[in-house]
Amino acid sequence: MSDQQEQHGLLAVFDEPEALERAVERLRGRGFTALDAFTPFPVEGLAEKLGYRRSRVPLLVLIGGIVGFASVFWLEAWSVLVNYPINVGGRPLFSWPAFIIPAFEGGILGGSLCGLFGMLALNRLPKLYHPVFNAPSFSLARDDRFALLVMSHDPLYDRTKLRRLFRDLGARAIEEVAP
Amino acid sequence: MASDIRADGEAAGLIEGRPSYGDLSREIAGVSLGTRRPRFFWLGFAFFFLLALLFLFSVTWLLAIGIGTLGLNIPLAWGVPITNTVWWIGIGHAGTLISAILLLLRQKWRNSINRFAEAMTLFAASIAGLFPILHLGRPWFAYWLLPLPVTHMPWPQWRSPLTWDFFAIATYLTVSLVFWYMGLIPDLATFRDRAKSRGQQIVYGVLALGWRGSVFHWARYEEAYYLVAALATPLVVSVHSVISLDFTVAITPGYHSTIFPPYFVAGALYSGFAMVLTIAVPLRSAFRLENVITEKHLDNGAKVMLASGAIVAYAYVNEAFYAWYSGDEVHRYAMWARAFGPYAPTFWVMIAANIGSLVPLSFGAVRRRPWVLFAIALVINLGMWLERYIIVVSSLARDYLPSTWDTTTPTWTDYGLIFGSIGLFFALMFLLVRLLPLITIYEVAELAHEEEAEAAP
Amino acid sequence: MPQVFGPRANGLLLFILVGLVFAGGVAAVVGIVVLRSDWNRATFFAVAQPVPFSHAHHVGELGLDCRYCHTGVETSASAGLPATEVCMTCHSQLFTDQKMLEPVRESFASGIPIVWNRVNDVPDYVYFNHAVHVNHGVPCEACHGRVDEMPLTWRQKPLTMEWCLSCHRDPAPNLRPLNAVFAMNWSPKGDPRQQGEALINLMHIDPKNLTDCYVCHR
Amino acid sequence: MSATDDAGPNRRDVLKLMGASLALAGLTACHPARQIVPYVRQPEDVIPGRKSYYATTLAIDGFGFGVLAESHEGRPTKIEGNPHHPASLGAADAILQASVLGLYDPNRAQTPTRDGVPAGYDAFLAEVATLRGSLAKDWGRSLAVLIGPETSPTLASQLAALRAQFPEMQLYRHAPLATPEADAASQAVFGRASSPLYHFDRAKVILSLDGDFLGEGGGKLAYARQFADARRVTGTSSSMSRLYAFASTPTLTSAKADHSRRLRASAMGTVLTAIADRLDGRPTNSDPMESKLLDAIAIDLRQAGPNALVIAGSRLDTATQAAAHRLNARLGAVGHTIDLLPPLGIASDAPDLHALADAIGAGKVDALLILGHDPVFTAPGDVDLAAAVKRVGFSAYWGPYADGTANACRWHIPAAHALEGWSDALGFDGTPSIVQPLIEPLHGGRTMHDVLVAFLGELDKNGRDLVRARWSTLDDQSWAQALKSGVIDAPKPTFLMPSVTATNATPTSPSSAPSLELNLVPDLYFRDGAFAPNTWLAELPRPLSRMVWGNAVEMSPATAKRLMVDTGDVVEITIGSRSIELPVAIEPNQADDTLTVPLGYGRLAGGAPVVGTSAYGLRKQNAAWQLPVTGVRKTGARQKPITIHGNFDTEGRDIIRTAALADFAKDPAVLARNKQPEPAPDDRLFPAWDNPEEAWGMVIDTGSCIGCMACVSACQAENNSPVVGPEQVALGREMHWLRVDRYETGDADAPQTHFQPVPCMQCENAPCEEVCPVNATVHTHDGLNAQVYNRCVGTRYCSQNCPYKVRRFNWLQYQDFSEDSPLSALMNPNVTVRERGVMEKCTYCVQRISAARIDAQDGNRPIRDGEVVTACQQTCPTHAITFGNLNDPRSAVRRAKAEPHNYVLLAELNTRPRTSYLADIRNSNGDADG
Repeated sequence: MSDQQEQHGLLAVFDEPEALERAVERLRGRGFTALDAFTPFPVEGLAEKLGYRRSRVPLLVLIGGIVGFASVFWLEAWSVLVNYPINVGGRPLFSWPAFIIPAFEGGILGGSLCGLFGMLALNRLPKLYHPVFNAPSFSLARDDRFALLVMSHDPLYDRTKLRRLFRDLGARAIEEVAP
Repeated sequence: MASDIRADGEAAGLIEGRPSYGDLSREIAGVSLGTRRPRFFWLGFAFFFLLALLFLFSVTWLLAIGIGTLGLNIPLAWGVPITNTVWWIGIGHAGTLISAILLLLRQKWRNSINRFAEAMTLFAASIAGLFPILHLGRPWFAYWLLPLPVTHMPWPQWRSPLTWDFFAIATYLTVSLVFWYMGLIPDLATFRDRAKSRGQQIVYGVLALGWRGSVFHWARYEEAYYLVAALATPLVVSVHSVISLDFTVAITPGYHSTIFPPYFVAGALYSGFAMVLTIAVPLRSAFRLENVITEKHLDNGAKVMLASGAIVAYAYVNEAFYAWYSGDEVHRYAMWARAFGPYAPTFWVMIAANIGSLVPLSFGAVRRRPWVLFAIALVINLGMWLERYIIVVSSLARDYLPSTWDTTTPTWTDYGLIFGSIGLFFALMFLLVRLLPLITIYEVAELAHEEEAEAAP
Repeated sequence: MPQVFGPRANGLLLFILVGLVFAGGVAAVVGIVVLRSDWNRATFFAVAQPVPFSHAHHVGELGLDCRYCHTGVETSASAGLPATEVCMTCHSQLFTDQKMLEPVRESFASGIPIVWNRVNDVPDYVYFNHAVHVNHGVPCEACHGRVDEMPLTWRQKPLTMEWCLSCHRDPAPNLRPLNAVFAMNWSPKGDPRQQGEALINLMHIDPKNLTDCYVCHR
Repeated sequence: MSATDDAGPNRRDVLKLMGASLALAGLTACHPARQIVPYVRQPEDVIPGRKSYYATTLAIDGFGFGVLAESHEGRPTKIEGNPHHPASLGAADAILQASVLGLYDPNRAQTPTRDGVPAGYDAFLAEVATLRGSLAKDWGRSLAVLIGPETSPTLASQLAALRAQFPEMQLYRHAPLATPEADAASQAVFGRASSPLYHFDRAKVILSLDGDFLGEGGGKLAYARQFADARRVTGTSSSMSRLYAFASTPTLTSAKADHSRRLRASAMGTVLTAIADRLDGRPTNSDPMESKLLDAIAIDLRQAGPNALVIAGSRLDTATQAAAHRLNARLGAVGHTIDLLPPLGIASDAPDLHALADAIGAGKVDALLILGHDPVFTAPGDVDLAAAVKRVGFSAYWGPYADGTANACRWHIPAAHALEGWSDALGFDGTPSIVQPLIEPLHGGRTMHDVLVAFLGELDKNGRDLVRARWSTLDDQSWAQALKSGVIDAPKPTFLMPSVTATNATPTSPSSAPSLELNLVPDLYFRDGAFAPNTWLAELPRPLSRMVWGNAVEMSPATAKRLMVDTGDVVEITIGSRSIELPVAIEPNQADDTLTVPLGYGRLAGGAPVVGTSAYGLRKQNAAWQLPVTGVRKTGARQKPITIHGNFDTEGRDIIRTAALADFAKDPAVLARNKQPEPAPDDRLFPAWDNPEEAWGMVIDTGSCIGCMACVSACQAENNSPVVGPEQVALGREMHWLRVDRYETGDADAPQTHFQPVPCMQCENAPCEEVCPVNATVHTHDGLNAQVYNRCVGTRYCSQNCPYKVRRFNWLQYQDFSEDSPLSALMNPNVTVRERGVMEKCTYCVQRISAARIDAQDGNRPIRDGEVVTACQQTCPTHAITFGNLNDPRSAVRRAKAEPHNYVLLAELNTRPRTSYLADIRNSNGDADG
């Protein structure tokens, strides 16, 4: 328990993504839950191994798209039907085929903006300060650093046991992460 | 297609000499962060910067004197500015295609060129967006195209293709920016951790938004990235289609043709990939990135050019055929005048450049010879500009009432705008190379990892 | 050792981002409001004149009819300003020693007209016709306000396109019977809208045609 | 266009200023805080904001045309024809329309000068007073007065009074466009000089040999009306007069002919001989052309008898004109289709410029007064007037511009514009009318009467007194009536009833015709050069050559080929010892071996631009019009003549519809034969907008249109259209809202010329509106295609999408927005002055529609048919334009649209234009073409 105050968790750094994966499988097998892994590039399937569920990003994008399309189309319809009806080239006031194009662009815009900001929000980013940066050997500078973090609030968290375990798994560095 | 690339990935790999982890990012980041900076870099930058100044001067002159300084009249009320818009937008499209569509198609070979292709999109689209505003009679009222709740005006006229353009280009710019920035975040993090000076650390740090490469983040990140790519794909098709509607919706003979949307999109890819190669070939040799931007990349790029170029050629034939098949004497004459009228020389140069280039491109040997490709790419860039010029101008020169027929020629202001915008574009590219990773580090790394994995067993 | 920022950086950045978004929103709203504000349209500011002419005195107290000075209002596009001689019809007898009226006497003697500053003005490309308005029951008050309460004249209404359109789209509530057009502080017996509708039918006004661009712009 | 409220710049202008400062220049039109200036004493007849009309008279070549001048708060802004005046009949031509610009022309001389130095008018008066003293001694023997072609009765009486004071004074007359041949011919045939008066309302068959009665002379407007009325096609049953024309160089008349042939001027006589032979049944010896046509003409003429009319151009040689007179006499036309008036010009028999030069040379002249017309410029090559004038002790010139004559004379007295002073003039038929001022002289100019007053020593008399005195026979009421109606009710000159002498003398056709002959012709608009400084006229396309801002030597393609020159080659034309250099222009309808050069160009007039090259220098005494060419040399220089819409080929498209009357009467469908199918009225993708109120529409009769361009000039005056200058026009940026296209149909050798005025078609499915992104061009409830200048951002997409290309764009700042702009007073206050970067176009004169609607609404009544008259319609001499409400079943335009030969331009596009055309029906003679 006292660990939680003085440290954020224990970090192990591997050279190979495969080594990291093996470590993850082992710890999950042992029943660890408060895990996080850090890789310089996406490693397929690792997230699922860490218990990742499908996110709500697609839903956000869908909503954004619908809202974008609807609002532009509404503006078009309202402006020509209600606000200032004008006979333009003898065309009908409600020329919906023409209105679709700006509305479509609005939909795309809304969708992709929600994509970016939704992703950041769900990732709780931006987060300039994070304890993991405190680990001296944590770095995205090179693409041969694959880190595994066991957070100290994990019920099974035990510094000494973990160190041994990581050493067995062939970690190049094992560090305690200050909060 | 995906599979076979990976298959011969062995022979002419997408990453050659399979470097160990770490080297790649050092190599790529070195271009920006490192001290490797050849002298010609500065020379080149200076040259294009001067051209950019010419652009600034031409624009100032244009705004001061009025649109009358351009080679325009009635009936030829559109000319070089609109031509430039279409041309630049087209160039931009290649970027989005590479980054979005090839991503969805899992085309691994895109990885090492998509970053600067996206940047290319941003710059090209921004420049393209400038011209419609500059060529307004009263540019200071350009904001009237926005739906603003002010006291003195009705709303935009939603039936006008120009309004559509406005929305399409604005959206395209924003989405390209979003997509580009998303792709940049992990690399910015890499830069943050590589940066030596405190200043660089802070700048890149803030821009990286505290990215720490958490596996969970990666998962959501990739979901979002693919979704935006999925949105950008219909967008890129729609943008150039909308641009083509400027012409298609008009009843002017030579404009009024339903094949324009696909024809314009194909043309966009054609010129866009030409521009990609125009940049990629010097770039790889300048910064010795031959093992990242391999001949395989150039070859694939050339293949796309070959395909889209063939479609363009087909569209030329089609256009002429429809004009004849319509039985409409005015449209027939407009097509005839295009080839044998006042702008015939331009037309034939255009044909030679765009269709002629397909012949060498169809030979693998040529496609794998970088500097030959470079030369062909330049020719195609020219040809595609001329194509837009022919469409915009020659159609107007011979329309319905013979008494109104007229011609016009570009003035020095026109040329200032053309070459100035090119200068601006490349000057920006140089700056980008200086400041940001011009190749997606994490993707290349991922690719390298996969290739190793495959080579392992 | 990649930790670049201190723990407080997170909160700070969040604050900045949220702040920017908020500021943008506020700016937009303020813009829309200010645009329609009297400040932007410079109403309610009395304009300096060579002679401090008081409508409050001439109209409010003496009860002069508008048409006594603005002779063209019923027949012409411009209501017209009184010729100096019109002023002198009274002021050759009244207040002949007033310093304030010196410019008028001077103008009458020298034949050099008095140069007044415009109070109510629309851009050159707006073709406003007084006659057609007053002849169709649009009272002076609708656009000029209670001039009978203006010691010095100021602009009462914004005179923006939006404002003009508001009446061209729905004239009914503003219309009066022709005998009340020049009255100040006049209020109809009964519902103004009903009465307006009646007048619209009576005078064959077609509101849906009043928003055509060329009604005001040529 | 932009304006600021007095509360400082509003947001729009701030943004605009930002745009401008970004452009490193404050180009925009921002007024300072606005001020309003009332009258001190309100004039009786002026209501600020309402226009008023005054009847007055303007003169062209000395002939009076009655006009109504529109005035806003005392500013004349527009000229309309005076319906009461026989020479105008409510119409006005391009020159009259443009003359209002002459009033405000900043290049006019602004102060009297003595030896080129500004001097007071009083000094002039003093000098003249002393001069009178010395003149009185020898009864004015040494005083010479040089007048131009004048008809003013007041001037005549003043000259008479002058002669009374100085019995020995010498009076000279110099009319650059005078045609002594015509007088000689009339002398030869009728025994005395006379000027003909035609009656086209009676003529059934007209034969014109280089006679341009539609384009020239004091009667052109009246003749055009008669001619058009006699040829108007209504329904399928109508009779038309028939016009045969032979032209050495194409004219408006030859363009309207049912059969026209190219023929060099020197061969015209042979045609008359051939026809005379046929009429007399004499065996004809040599036919100048296909005899089938000549047979047909002869038969037609015989059948028509007294209703026939033969017109020989007054510039042809005496023998030919005499032959024409005899032919008329022989057919019994004299007194029926042609009457003879005594010459209207003052002192038309006075000695000419050569005599004056000789007199000066002989030292017989000490004092010289020149009344206008810049004789130094118009003098023939064998008279060096400038040098002669300099030898005279006292010389005074009265004229509007500091021109060559002004520089040669000691005194120059700036002339008042016709709208600035009192005078009078005679119409082509001798109808007198009064010239009354609408405005005080802007630059203190004087009328010629004022100047003569000085010489008469009657300084107490002002212009009004003089004119009133001249017409003292009128009582005050009929005087007031004359001022009001613009016509003086005075007995017309009686027609001469001549006895024809020596009927059967055939013309002696010049045996030795030169291989190449040069025709000098007066420019259609500049005339003798009097209107050369007028920039509206300089930029108005000549109907046939389409040329603006300069003249050229016109020749047929064959001749050009023979001379091995092409359009734009500058050639040196030598006549005897004199030569000029001009660019070549190819004219398909020009007679072979004939060069044509228009006069009136190359005049130096104050600061006005010098347009083209003068050909007066080629003239010699008794050789004014047709000159044998000594040589044509290609200089090697190139200078392309600036033309507007110079493509005459319809490319086989359904633009002009034409048919022979006979065929049309049989089956009106002949017009639409093998044309593209037109969409049915209900053939539309979306429902039509219905409007219960007015639906404005226009019908333009291409059959009646004579291509005189008056409508274009009127449109420019009414709608504040700018002049853009030669460079901009050469780039294709002219700003006329209305253009008159020329097309050629028929066989290549003897094509038919057609004129087609093209204003905005006001399409119901307007393509331009659909593509405007900012709602700057939209539809009004009554079907107008409104253009909102202040909303336009200038994408020019509307013009791109306009199949008729009737939209015009302000490429640069063409209008002068400065407060002290000399032309600001000329502007029509009811039409926005357009700014740089704004699209503009024909609006059906929306300001006139609005005015009519407001009047109607004030009267609480509907707008009457004919209450709205567009500027082009009002000025059209032939009533070729009909305008009105299509929803009114009794309206004239509705009837016109119902005509069987009504058609729509580019109907297949389904733009549903409100403007339609009546086909150009020609009364062709089936037997004439072989």
